[in-house]
Amino acid sequence: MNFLDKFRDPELCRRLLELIHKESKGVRFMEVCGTHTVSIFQSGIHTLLPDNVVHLTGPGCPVCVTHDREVAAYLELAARPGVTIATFGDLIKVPGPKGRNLKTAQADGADVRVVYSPFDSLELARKLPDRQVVFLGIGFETTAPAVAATLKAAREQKLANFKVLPFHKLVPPALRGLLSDPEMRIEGFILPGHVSAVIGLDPYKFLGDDCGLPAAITGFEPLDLLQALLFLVRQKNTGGHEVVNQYRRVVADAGNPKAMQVMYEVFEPADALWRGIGTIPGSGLAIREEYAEHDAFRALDLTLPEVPPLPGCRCGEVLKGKMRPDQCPLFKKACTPATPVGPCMVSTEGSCAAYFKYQLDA
Amino acid sequence: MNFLDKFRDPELCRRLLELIHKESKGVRFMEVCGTHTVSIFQSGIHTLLPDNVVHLTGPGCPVCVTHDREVAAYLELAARPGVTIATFGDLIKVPGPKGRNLKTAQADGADVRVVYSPFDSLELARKLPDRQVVFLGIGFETTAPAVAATLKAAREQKLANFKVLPFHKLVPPALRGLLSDPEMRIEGFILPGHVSAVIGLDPYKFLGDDCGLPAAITGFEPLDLLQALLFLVRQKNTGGHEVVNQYRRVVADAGNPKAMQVMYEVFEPADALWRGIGTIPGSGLAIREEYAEHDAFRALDLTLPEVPPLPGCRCGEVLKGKMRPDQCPLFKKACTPATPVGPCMVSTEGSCAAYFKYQLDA
Amino acid sequence: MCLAVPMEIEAINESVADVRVGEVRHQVRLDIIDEQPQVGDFVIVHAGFALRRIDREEGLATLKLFQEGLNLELS
Amino acid sequence: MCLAVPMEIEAINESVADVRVGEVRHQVRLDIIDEQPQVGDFVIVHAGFALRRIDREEGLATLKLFQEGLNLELS
Amino acid sequence: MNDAKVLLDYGSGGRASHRLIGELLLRHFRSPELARLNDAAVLDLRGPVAVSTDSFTVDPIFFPGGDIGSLAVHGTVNDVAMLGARPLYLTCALILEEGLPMADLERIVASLGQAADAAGVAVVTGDTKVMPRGQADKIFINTTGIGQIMVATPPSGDRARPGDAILVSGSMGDHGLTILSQREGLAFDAPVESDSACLSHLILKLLEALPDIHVLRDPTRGGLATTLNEIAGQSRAGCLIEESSLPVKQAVKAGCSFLGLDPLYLANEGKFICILPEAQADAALSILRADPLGKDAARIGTVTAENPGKVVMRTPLGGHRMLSMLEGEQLPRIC
Amino acid sequence: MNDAKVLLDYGSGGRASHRLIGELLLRHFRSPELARLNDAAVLDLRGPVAVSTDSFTVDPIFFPGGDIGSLAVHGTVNDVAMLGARPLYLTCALILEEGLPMADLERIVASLGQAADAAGVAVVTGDTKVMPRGQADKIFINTTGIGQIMVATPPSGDRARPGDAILVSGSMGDHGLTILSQREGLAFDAPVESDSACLSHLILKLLEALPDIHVLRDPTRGGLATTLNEIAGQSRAGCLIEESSLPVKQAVKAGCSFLGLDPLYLANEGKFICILPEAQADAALSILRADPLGKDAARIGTVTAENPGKVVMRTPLGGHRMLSMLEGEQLPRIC
Ligand code: SF4
Ligand code: SF4
Ligand SMILES: [Mg+2]
Ligand SMILES: [Mg+2]
Ligand SMILES: [Mg+2]
Ligand SMILES: [Mg+2]
Ligand SMILES: [Mg+2]
Ligand SMILES: [Mg+2]
Ligand SMILES: [Mg+2]
Ligand SMILES: [Mg+2]
Ligand SMILES: [Mg+2]
Ligand SMILES: [Mg+2]
Repeated sequence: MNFLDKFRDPELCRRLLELIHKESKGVRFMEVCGTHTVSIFQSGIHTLLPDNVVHLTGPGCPVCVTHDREVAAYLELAARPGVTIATFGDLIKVPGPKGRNLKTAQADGADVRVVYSPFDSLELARKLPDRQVVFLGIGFETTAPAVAATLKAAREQKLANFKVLPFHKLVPPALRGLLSDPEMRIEGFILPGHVSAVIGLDPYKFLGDDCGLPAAITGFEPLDLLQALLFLVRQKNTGGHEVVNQYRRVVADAGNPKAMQVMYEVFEPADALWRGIGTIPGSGLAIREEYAEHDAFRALDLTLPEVPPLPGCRCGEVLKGKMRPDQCPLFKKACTPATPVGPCMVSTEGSCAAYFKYQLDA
Repeated sequence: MNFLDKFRDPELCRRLLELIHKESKGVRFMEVCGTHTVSIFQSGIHTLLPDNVVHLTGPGCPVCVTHDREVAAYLELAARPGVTIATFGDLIKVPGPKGRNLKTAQADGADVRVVYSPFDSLELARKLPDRQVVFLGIGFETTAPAVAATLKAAREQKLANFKVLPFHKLVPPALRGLLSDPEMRIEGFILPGHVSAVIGLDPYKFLGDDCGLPAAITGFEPLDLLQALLFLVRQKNTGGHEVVNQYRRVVADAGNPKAMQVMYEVFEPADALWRGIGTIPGSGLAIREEYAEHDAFRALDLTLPEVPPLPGCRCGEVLKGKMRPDQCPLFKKACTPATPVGPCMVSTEGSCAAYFKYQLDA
Repeated sequence: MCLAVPMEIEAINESVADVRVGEVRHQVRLDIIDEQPQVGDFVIVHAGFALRRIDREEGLATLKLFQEGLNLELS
Repeated sequence: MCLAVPMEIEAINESVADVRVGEVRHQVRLDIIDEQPQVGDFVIVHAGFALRRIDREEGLATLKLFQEGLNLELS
Repeated sequence: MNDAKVLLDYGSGGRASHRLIGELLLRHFRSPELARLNDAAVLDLRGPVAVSTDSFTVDPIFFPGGDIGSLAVHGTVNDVAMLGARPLYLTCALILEEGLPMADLERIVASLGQAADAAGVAVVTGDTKVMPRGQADKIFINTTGIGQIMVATPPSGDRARPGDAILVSGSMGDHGLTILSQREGLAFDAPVESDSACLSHLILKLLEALPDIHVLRDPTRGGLATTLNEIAGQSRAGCLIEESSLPVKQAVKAGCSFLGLDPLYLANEGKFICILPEAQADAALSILRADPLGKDAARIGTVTAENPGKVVMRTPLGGHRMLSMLEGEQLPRIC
Repeated sequence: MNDAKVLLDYGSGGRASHRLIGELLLRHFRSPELARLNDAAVLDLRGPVAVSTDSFTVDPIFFPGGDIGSLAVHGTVNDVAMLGARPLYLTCALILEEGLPMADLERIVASLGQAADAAGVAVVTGDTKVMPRGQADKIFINTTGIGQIMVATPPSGDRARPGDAILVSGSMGDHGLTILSQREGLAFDAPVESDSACLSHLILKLLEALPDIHVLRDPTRGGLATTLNEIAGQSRAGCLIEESSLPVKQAVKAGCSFLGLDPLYLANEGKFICILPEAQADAALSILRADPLGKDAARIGTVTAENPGKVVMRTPLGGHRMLSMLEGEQLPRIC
């Protein structure tokens, strides 16, 4: 698929960068999605932008936004005899209270299995009929339909020992939440490409219409990102507030109705806790009554434990774009990828981890 | 307890050996008990006797007399998922059909635990409530009461997952069986000291009364053995057929009525299979109806599998005293402790193993 | 947020497709894709599920915008 | 056949006795012994059970038979 | 050996242990010193010597391109060679799990013996332990390698100097991705095999022509990124790497793409990093490329005075980022 | 180290591995060569060298008289010394089970470091792997020891000659019985501890005075009986042992009596067999007995031309029996 490689073409990128340098009169943009964060750091785009293009990383890493109370909940499950935890690799080192995580749980005897796909955990449930296999349902609208399809299959196959712990989060309500903060100083958004592949363009219309902010649904190659940045620069220059779809090869303006339908067949909207932000109404997904026997909360009699707040962590401000990671007093001191204080330091995609890992002068 | 050391006094032994050398006109004796076999070989008495005192080893090793069908039965149990085998170390290498034993079963995934006391296997049953813990009940009248006491405790403690596989054997019926063989050429018996501690002197009276053979219940120290041998030499010389108790410090003529009572409270006499000999009526112990739920046969739906006979093994003749181990054509060739063909090669006490292990010119 | 990669469909068996990226082959579920893909199509794959068919025409069109004098008006 | 060793009773708690051989200490069950032993008694132990109390007088008598001129007539 | 599976007795020190040594190990490790069966081996060594030890616990024990037996030779022999030494002797200590099929053990031991022969090293002493089922995983192999150092100043991780050229002998991540592709629950089909190979002859060829090589190191566990960070730290210098010059096979890139992994953190078992004065870089590259094991050799960067202790990557766009050391192992991820 | 338990990451080769090395291992193994953190260590050795390897998997890892850390030093250093060599260097490869308490690891590593110091050996290179829970048992340690041979003709198992005296440096079975007494489900109380000790200084003292010692060997796994059988086999000679002269502690005898075990098949970790010309036996015994580690040394027998390959025991009654090699390990028995 040669035409996809073109989106990495250094020559095209160079010419786009030239235009950005020539035209930018200053813009503060935020990329919502952690995969964009990593793309920007890995390609080194952040070191090639003019100083007046300020880059902020938003709440778009499902790991970073998983609340300590949610971590405490699955660590409690992991410690129960007879429970096997199935999870994406991303969650393995996320710290809960007292720095404990799935690694330390495993060292204490918990059975934790990393899976590539939620569907793989059904196989696990079949192979371990005497155990409760709990899949940790994290991720945004991109991931939730896959987990929903897995739950449907579990019900069809009568895999009663398969459970999901539903910690999915929804992006548009979170953006609304962020923008309700009066201190917010963002001037444009790079919108998540793959979330949008599911939900489409409509849910972001409020950014332009209500908040007067320009935004672009963007792909993950350097060319995609630079194209979107030039768009934001020009919008800022002209005072525009268009919301556009740059990633047309993957994202239909209408999204993916089938995925939405599967997702809402199994889940229903609910309030959700975001790490560093708090509760955002309607920003999560609960398991519907019909699937209650696969809901780890109901079937395993689990509630979210109360936990003390993480001392000194400024993740909330980082996620809201109010603070750069290296401005946090704990950054690189108490807080490192080995001893993460906040969730932003944990995932490869976390804003603080990306700064730590890729930023030369941080 | 210094006075017990006296029973090893080399000077006393030397004087007894002198008398045996002086008085013996030839006698063929058999020690029934494997522990006597080992004592004789370990102390080197067999190399110090006059040539006309011929030493034969009888069926007195519980391992050696465990039939291949019995071995096949517990190997079948060991291979069942959810079964833990608890056993004395003695049985670990006893070969069943195709040379398979508890070691190879373990290598194939069976859970096999060596215990020092049958009572220890109750602890095992408590610690493994989801498993069936099967104790392999081998041994003669010395061991059967201990296993019976363990079964009583299991019933009292309601340890439903504890089972016994009853392969105990009784000595007097076996001696009767041996003596019924017209080719039998034994002229006197060294009778087992610790079996006798339970059953006493009476059950052996038939040896003198019915068969005209002298016999001595004997201890396990060199002095005990030499004293008994001198007695047999003198009996032979005088045509006597007394049956005496040399081991009075441990054996009461009446035996141990308490042990007998516990044994028969739990077990009842039954026919038993003896390796190399076949079925001997009334020579075994079955678990009584009241303890059926702890009987591995009844509770785990087990029967003795049919097995092909061991090709070429002359154990039967060795056990009957008709053949010395080194007269078996397989001895030290196909049959070694590493690749035992017959049971006599397995236990440290087996006649063939003792010859292999201790006999310099064998 | 959502790592997803383009993979080419090589075969389809009910809800499962054989896909490849370069010479690496794997399986993906088709439960949530909105348009049934055909062999030879590229799909974007996330967590073992095909999320969407990749629209080659749209991709080429996006690229053409650059190549024709970097006219970067989007949509 | 039946390996059994003499051990000295050091303490008794219902059906269990603390025993020693040399300086090695262990526990044995008293379920099948016919005479309740006392602290200081020696018992013969098989498979974790005390089988019989050892009769010191009988033992000494047996030895005496030897020492008095090896008069070996038994009982 | 009669038994179909490894029994606990094989580790007892008794007859069964001796049979294992006599009937299996001595047959495949044809070494007169080993056959003397003493507590220790007597070796004749003169002058400075390089010694390295590693335990191999790879799972699966058989994989495309090799097995734990040959790997246990290559891994240790390579470490010895990295100090500019000719590997001569190997010790071999096996830890076996009860129940390991004898056929697997024999296959591994034969492979180890062949790899040792091919590498020109003699297995001179050994040890075998057998663990009860569930207390070890199939087989672990420890090898310790001993070699004679062939250059006056051995290459060392602390000798990278600003201005030095950084080369790699071939493509990155082949071994790591191969092992991942075999993992239960992750298995995917990729035309890639472990690069497990003995590098000592190539190292010696290189050192004969260019005795002033500053650093040689094989980027095994932790991959290129970790090893470069180690060198940067030991030498208190920076490494500037040109991303576009890194040799990575298409299949490795592809496999990494959908698991969210970076090939620069994947293990290699038949590749090395060579850091040497700039002026000798081209000569080194031609020697490397003339050898089948070095045919994909490339110059990937330069040692710098800036950013001491750090590894900086220049991206194809001309941007820069740090290539830092990971906390632990990479895990498949979805975000 | 912050963590209370060993995590898988410690074996990843990444930051966590480096922390383990820097914060724990280098602290306890104070060796400049190890601290260079190269692939291999550079050692300066001249002339013939003795090398031995062993993996230590003892369970329990802490026992009366020692632990797996000190044992891993003593076991290997002793094997090196048995060839008439002065042990100088040690490699150390750890295999850890995920979840091992860090406090246990630190205690073991400290003990290993102290034992190495006391033995005069430097830990020059190492390796650490971490296995998922249930794929290893707590900790396995491989050590490889290297020493300089101090005599013209090193002692060897094939040099026993008819007429030679057979000595042992002390009581038999202490280590084996101690380990047995700690076994779950078997535990008994015995005033006995492992004899685990470094024997090299005593060996060197002996060799200085009596350089023509024919055989030195430590009767570890399999015990005295197995080791004597090995020597008889290698030397094609017989061994005649006087049962009454064998030093065995009362507590070891007593513990063996009720389990049905023979102390001559139990492991020793601080004793050796010394076979030398009859004329030198008394001199050797006085040197041995003058040292605390040899205070119970005894002459136990003679090498014979008869019964080649066999070990024959003369019993206190004057009878004879063979002392043969067991098939596997001894098990507690009731008959
Ligand atoms: S550096 Fe650490 S403590 Fe500070 S905001 Fe980031 S994650 Fe929180
Ligand atoms: S030597 Fe072996 S085959 Fe012959 S009788 Fe004895 S056990 Fe049976
Ligand atoms: Mg040794
Ligand atoms: Mg190494
Ligand atoms: Mg290596
Ligand atoms: Mg060894
Ligand atoms: Mg395993
Ligand atoms: Mg290396
Ligand atoms: Mg060794
Ligand atoms: Mg050793
Ligand atoms: Mg290593
Ligand atoms: Mg364990």
